[in-house]
Amino acid sequence: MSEEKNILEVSHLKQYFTVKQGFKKKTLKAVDDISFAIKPGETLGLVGESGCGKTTVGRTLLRLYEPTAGKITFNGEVLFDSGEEYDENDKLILDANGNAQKHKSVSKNMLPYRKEMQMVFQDPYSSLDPRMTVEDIIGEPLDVHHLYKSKEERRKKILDLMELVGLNAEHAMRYAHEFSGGQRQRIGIARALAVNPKFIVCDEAVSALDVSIQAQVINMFEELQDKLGVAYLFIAHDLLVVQHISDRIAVMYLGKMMEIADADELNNNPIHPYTLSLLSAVPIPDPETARHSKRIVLEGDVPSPLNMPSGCPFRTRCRYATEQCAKEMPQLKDRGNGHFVACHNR
Amino acid sequence: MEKENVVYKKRQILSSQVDLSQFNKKEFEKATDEEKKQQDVMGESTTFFKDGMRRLRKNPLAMGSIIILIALILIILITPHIVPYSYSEMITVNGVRDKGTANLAPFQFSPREQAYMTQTGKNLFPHIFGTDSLGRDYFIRCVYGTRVSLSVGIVAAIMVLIIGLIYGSISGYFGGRVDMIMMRIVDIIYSLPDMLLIILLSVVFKQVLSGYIKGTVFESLGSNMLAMFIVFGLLYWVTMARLVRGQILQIKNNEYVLAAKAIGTPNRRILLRHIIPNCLSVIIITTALQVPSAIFTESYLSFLGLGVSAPMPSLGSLANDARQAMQSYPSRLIIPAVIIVLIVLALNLLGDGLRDAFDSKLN
Amino acid sequence: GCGSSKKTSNANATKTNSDTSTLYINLASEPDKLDPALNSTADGAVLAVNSFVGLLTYGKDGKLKPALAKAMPTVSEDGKTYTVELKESKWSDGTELTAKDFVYSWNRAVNPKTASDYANLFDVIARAANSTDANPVLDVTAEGDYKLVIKLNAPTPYFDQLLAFPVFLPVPKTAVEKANPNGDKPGAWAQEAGFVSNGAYKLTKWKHNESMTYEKNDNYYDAKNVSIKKLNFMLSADDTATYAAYKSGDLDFIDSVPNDELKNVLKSKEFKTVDELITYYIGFNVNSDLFSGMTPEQATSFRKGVSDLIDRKYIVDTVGQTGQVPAGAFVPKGMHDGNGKVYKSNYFDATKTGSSNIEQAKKDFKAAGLEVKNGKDKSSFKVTKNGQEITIPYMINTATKHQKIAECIQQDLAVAGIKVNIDTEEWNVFLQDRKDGKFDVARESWVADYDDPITMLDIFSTKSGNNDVQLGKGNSTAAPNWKHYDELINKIYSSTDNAERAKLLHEAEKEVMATYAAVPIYFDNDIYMQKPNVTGVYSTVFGNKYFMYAKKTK
Amino acid sequence: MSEDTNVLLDVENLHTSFFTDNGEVKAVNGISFKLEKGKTLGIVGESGSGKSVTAYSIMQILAETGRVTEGKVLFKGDNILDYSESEMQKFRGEKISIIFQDPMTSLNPVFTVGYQLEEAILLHTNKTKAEAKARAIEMLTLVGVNEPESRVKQYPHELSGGMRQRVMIAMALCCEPDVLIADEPTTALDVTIQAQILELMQDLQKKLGMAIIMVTHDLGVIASMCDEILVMYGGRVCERGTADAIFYEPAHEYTKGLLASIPRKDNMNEKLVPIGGTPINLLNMPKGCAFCPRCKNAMKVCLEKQPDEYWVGEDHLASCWMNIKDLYESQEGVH
Amino acid sequence: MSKYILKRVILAIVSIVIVSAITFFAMNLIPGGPFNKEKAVSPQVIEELNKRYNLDKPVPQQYVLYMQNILKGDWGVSLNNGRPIWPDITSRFAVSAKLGFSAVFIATIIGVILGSIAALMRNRWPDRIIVFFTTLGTAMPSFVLATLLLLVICLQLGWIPVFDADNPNYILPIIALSVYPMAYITRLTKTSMLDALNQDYIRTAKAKGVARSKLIFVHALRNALIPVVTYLGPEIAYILTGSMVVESIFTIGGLGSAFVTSINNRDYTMIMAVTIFLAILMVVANLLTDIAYKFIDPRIDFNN
Ligand SMILES: Nc1ncnc2c1ncn2[C@@H]1O[C@H](COP(=O)(O)OP(=O)(O)OP(=O)(O)O)[C@@H](O)[C@H]1O
Ligand SMILES: Nc1ncnc2c1ncn2[C@@H]1O[C@H](COP(=O)(O)OP(=O)(O)OP(=O)(O)O)[C@@H](O)[C@H]1O
Ligand SMILES: [Mg+2]
Ligand SMILES: [Mg+2]
Repeated sequence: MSEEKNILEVSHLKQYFTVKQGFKKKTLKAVDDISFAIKPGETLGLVGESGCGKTTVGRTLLRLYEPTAGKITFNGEVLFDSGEEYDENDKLILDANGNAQKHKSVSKNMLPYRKEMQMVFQDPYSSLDPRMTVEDIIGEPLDVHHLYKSKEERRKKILDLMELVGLNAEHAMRYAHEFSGGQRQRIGIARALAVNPKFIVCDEAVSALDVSIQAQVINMFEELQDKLGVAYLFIAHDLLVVQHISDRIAVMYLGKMMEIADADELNNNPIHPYTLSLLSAVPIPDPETARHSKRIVLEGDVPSPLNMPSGCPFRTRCRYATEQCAKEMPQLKDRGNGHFVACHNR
Repeated sequence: MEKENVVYKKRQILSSQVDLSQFNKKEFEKATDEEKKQQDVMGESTTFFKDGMRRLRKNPLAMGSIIILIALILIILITPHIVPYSYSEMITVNGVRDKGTANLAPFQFSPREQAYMTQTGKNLFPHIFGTDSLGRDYFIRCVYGTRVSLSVGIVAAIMVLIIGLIYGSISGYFGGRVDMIMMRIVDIIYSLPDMLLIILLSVVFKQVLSGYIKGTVFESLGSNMLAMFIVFGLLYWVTMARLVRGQILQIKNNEYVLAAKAIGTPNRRILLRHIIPNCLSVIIITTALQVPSAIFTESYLSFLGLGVSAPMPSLGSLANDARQAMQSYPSRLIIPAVIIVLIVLALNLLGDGLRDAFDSKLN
Repeated sequence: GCGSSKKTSNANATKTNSDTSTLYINLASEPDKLDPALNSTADGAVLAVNSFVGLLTYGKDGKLKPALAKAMPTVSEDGKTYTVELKESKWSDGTELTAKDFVYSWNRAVNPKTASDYANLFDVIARAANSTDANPVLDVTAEGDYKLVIKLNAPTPYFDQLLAFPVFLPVPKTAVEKANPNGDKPGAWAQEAGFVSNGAYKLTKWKHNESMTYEKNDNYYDAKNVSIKKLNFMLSADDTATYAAYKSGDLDFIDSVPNDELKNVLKSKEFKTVDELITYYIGFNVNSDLFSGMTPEQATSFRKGVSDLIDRKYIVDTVGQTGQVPAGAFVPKGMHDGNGKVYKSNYFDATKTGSSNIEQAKKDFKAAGLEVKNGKDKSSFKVTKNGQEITIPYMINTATKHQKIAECIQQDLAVAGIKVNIDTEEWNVFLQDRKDGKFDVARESWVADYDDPITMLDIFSTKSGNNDVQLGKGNSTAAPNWKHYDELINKIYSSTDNAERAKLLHEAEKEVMATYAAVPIYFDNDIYMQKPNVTGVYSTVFGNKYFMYAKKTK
Repeated sequence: MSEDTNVLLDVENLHTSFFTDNGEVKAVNGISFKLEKGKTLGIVGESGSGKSVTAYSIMQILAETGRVTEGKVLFKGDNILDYSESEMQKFRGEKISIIFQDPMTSLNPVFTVGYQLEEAILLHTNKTKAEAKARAIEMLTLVGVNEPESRVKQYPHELSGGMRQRVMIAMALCCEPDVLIADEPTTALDVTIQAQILELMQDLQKKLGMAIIMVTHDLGVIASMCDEILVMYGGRVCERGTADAIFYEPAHEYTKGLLASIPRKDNMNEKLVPIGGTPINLLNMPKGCAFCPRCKNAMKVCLEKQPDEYWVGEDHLASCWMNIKDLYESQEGVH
Repeated sequence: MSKYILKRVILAIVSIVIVSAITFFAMNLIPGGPFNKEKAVSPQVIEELNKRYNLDKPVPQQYVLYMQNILKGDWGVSLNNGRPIWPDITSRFAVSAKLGFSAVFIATIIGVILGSIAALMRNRWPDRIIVFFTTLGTAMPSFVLATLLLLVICLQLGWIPVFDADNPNYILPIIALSVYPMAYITRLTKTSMLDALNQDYIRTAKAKGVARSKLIFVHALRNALIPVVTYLGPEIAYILTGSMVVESIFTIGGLGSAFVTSINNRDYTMIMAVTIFLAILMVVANLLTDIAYKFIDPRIDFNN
């Protein structure tokens, strides 16, 4: 990767949940050892099967979930480090007893960083307080971080933000439940933008929007990026949107990172079998093409994160799967041009 | 080429449907931005408070309740200046204490009073609610009783609200070990025999408090009154705390709470701005229900020696005293009971009204 | 008009129940102890006299009569030896009851291990030679099975009365000892239904806090005269409920009526009042700060001034309502003086105190060294102490009656500009504070144990546990010197001449009254209501009701 | 389209308003469409344009303040607006079922996913509990939920957004309704699953002759699925027609704007062209065309008169004055 | 879960020990004593009794002795009437529990139903009537209600005898006990039901074709139950241990009156026993409530 300093670096991030099934407790590896980095002003698209841990990655980055392990560096500062050490082959270094060798762990108070790192939630319905007016929802980050001097300034800022996301000033006194899904998502976006963050996790921020608003919002994101150098982790299902907005795209499958590449590179030269099938399934907004497109159908069992297959999690549905895939999870390897793929066979 | 074709076809289809003579050229001129803007009519913007008040005003029950409460407050403030009797005074006629005035029915005069009126031609002020067994005017006793009970009910309810709310919020929100320990303290307070503690406190307060309150408003109400509030503060907030905590355990799982955390909202603010408003309805109802229970707890505390001191009445103690006279003088029970019901009904309906008015979700 | 007045008189007639073999009664709630030696409550005493019988008992006329004794005891010349011949009688389990049972029962009652509250009533009986403090033995001997000889320390005019007193009732030795092998559960034998007794009734069922059923004891010595087969007690202290039960016909007999209902039942034929030997009074703590800076005489004048202002008639008429007598002395009206006469004393006209007594009060307050200013009109004035308003804290326990009386007194003293703060205390705290002298003024009442003034006057002796007003205790300069009084009381106890003794009693009462530390308010009486179809229940001046000779018709 | 027994659902001039404290919110203002057996109707449109409200009006599950003020909803000829509450109960879920837009709040948090699925099955079939459970598991498998046996025991909050949405879809499909209203069924799904689900719907459609109303923002889905497309704006239909007609010959300014703002493979590195302005205020509908305040080409007539629906091609209707202007100008040229 | 319960049980024991300690010291601190009578008892007698019941030892030592005895299962005897405590408490509890369970049961069922109806018919007349009567129910103290019932039903109408030693009738005390909780539950149910009815999942259920009654009593109710359950926990403990007022008016030998009289009499052993008994009930009730939370709303997590 280039010399430029990354705004966000994530290495060996793990997020495990304990879930109860009857009386048994099980560990659910929602995010399992993923690493990536984002440069200032860059957009990293994150796509993957639903339930593969994208939201969890986003939330763990912001420490809304306390990470199980790994290291998160933001703007050069280590926000969290569980202390495990890895060798140059990204293998966990174990001590004589087979335990992970650890250095001092770090866990910083997040409050000061909340102003820099923001999130737009996947679910516009439940992420807005039903008892607050839009003005107060958007005003909250301003209040919390003391970003205005007078009431008028606060109101002006709020109205500016609302305009920015395409809401009417008259909406300011309404409650979230009075809005349509798309409108609600815009409120959520306005809230995230209020603090002028340097980095935003957009968790399916445009999924619920109609295309024209989606276009507005995407434009808005891009403009902000140009103007303020905001970096995004852009989680979405709509690959066209992701491809449009992202500089690089990461593909996840069952908590693991499968492929990362420049957007164009990934589009033109997808390597991982999962990426291939993903790209082939993109619905094309053109009746003619749609009629002729053929998607790669994935066969086989969809594994559950509770019962992860050994080795590569995708192998159960993979055409190219070999014995090796069952033994060992392939490492993310550079295939040139910053194109990283984790696959033994392609 | 194809495009031309499509356009042509479209025109053909259209022309069969449209009578173009209805239109003139002007109509197809481009509209200015100005004109377009005019079309976009904005709704008026209000504030949360104004909006709520407007809805409240539209609620006849809530407004009725406000009127009743205001009327009650006016009565208890004004009538002591009009009625010539005092709450502790056993009625005297012409300077002589009149035994005949005991147990009079509403608007009845004792024989001696009647004789006095015919003799002097002066009219005595009527005993609107009659008199009690010691020959005291019951109306004025009820007025004072209402003063005491209303203030006890409301102050105690507010105290319980504040303490219970803070305690319950902290416990429910932070959860885990904090909750575990805080709720065990609640268990303990629940299980302690309150009567025993109240007796202990009354003994302690009598010694400690009496020195401090000399010359303050509490003197006429008795050190007991202050002590009583302390008792509320110490013992009676637990139900509220548990209810609030139960609600918060549920509400804190909402995604908007996570969203607030992501913004960097401090815990205190999350509690105040997000969680508590979302359990407001339960809080309002419980607070409104707290008022009657405070009124009755007061009479129970008076009985144990911690309420207002006699002869100052409270509605609870009036009702309590009237219980044994229930068979012969039912009005003595009915009147304070009706006043309590009025207060409670008004507060509850007002609570409901407030909740409806300020609870966006219901509108 | 005519019709409506008839209606009201009908409304007063209550329903009766038709079960003529059972009497349904309410006295009070759950009794604590049914062992006659351990009982210390008035209601317990009623249960005791109906289920146990002693040497003597009271008749319908209120006079003592022989019960297990063949005749009234014979008293020796010096008045110190009593000899009683016993009838043959049986315990309810059929075993013989002999004079030895009395010797056992009395020695047991007086034994500290038994911890009987009334053990001190045996103080008049001489101790035997082998008596020790830890194991007292009374000089009471059984001569054969049916003769009892009792030796007293000094002539005791009221000793016959004691022989009818619950603590002198016999208890069944075998049962008592069986239930109490370790000596730490003296009352265990009589804690549940089914214990052995010798009175008219035996307890057959006891649902705690609900009801008690007594059934006729066929071994009762006078069983042939007992016609009611069963006594059914409702154990409720809630007079609204018991009054309702009475009105609905579920009860035949109640001994309390809600205070506010009294006015309506007074005229009823079913309503009865009985004289009792009870003085309701106000106790001034003679060591109170109220009297700081005063001489004993001034303090007395102050208390007298207060007494002057209390309208006793008003209290009796509006609170008491059942014909209580305003008290102008401490010894209750109708008490006998131990010399065959009724004890009579009066220190002021108790019907005239209150607002008509203002001038006297002013005089007394002035004599107390207080400033007295005239008020707006003749009916009021203002008393101050060193220019400061006087505030009297008045301590009562939580009960409607006491509160009402307190409120009356509050009004009475308001005439003099004296503020009365009513301090309501929980019963047990109240008792303790009163005993410890942690009060200024408190309500008091004293019930005679037996018909002799010494039971009233003894409480003011310095060593008495009931000297709540603290006469002779403490070292306040405003308190009167009390040595002489103690000597007087000792003299009364050892007096051998009943006429002399009566004089000494008057002297003692005068000394008490002169202090105005115990300001009598009224002499109380006892009330009960009884259905018209019930006859033959009678009550003594001590409040004991005898149900065994009751008759009930349809 | 003539009297046709194949018509399952016929919505005529539907008006729905919400009576709020602020006034009447006219969410739907005269929508008509017919839906035939086995066909798919796509509804696209501005967010807030009344798509969901239209669906709720058909199902009669409007919020307390909402009411259908005018129009009919005929199901196989019966006006279901006249149905009693109990008739409606039978109807819902069995004849028409709906997939809600928001899977998080649309599932009851306190019941297991399995319970909620089984409930729907038990309501409308006479299956036993065990059969219902088996059916629920089968449905979950069909919608691509892994380990359905253990998923049925889980609570909604334990599932990812996409899983919840698939549960919703399974719930709507489990009783094999005549009409399926899918209100943005795949927003939370990745494209592979989305494709799988859409295929599933199409299979069922073929098998059962189910008709589908597909409400979505995803024009890609619309393009590949729908026989007819409705474009909505401000509670009205502004254009309707086949996918080809809408995509290749859009005849309403809003539709044109919409198509221009789609990200495509070919405009990857260009800026998207969104429609300017803000959505309209339903409390105060403009007198004329609802879109005109935001329309680049708005004319004087647009301000005054609401355009009628005109045929602009075979199977293609639009209500836009621009078409008339075009005609007028071409005729003027002739005159 | 089982670990959680274990933790709670341990803490419960700690709570009970704390409660017992506070009570023990508090009751020894307040003036008065078990042998305090209006007519003073001679000092010898008091000394004897104090010795018999260990009251002559320092209070902390008394407490330790008391707790040791409890651990041995010895609850001692009443200082007031000498009867053994444990059989007395259990027989009284049997009575109180019979009344209490019935009252809680009735109150909960009726309260929940009325509350749901009120929520559903918001601002229509059934709602208004329910609100009015439940407010009346909360504004009517139990002593007034119980007395009224006694006077009207027993005395005026004569339906039930006021006093019947052999077959006491428990209907009226149950009514008297249940009115207040019923009113409270009604109000709580109504409000939280209103919240629940506005949720999207209700719409989902409706769209499934779920019948209105099931919609309310299954889908909405379960979500609305948290406040009701919260309220019920301690309330059950309280009602099961009786109510002094109702017991004294209806002449019932339950735990409530035992508690009050034991305090009045400073019957130390009885005070302690009833307190510990109540504390156990309370702790158990609250534990059950918390477990019920988890059952009602699986999102609730106590371990975070
Ligand atoms: N709080 C939680 N407790 C237990 N498991 C969880 C929790 N949150 C998420 N999971 C599990 O973690 C996995 C990843 O969930 P996540 O929400 O991150 O997926 P996602 O990629 O965002 O999916 P989608 O695209 O559907 O939103 C899922 O299997 C989910 O069930
Ligand atoms: N309960 C309600 N009260 C008042 N207005 C409402 C209510 N529900 C919906 N609306 C309004 O009705 C209009 C149409 O909403 P609807 O949900 O149908 O939009 P939509 O087309 O589904 O949008 P989206 O694509 O964003 O879901 C919106 O403007 C919304 O504000
Ligand atoms: Mg997600
Ligand atoms: Mg919608």
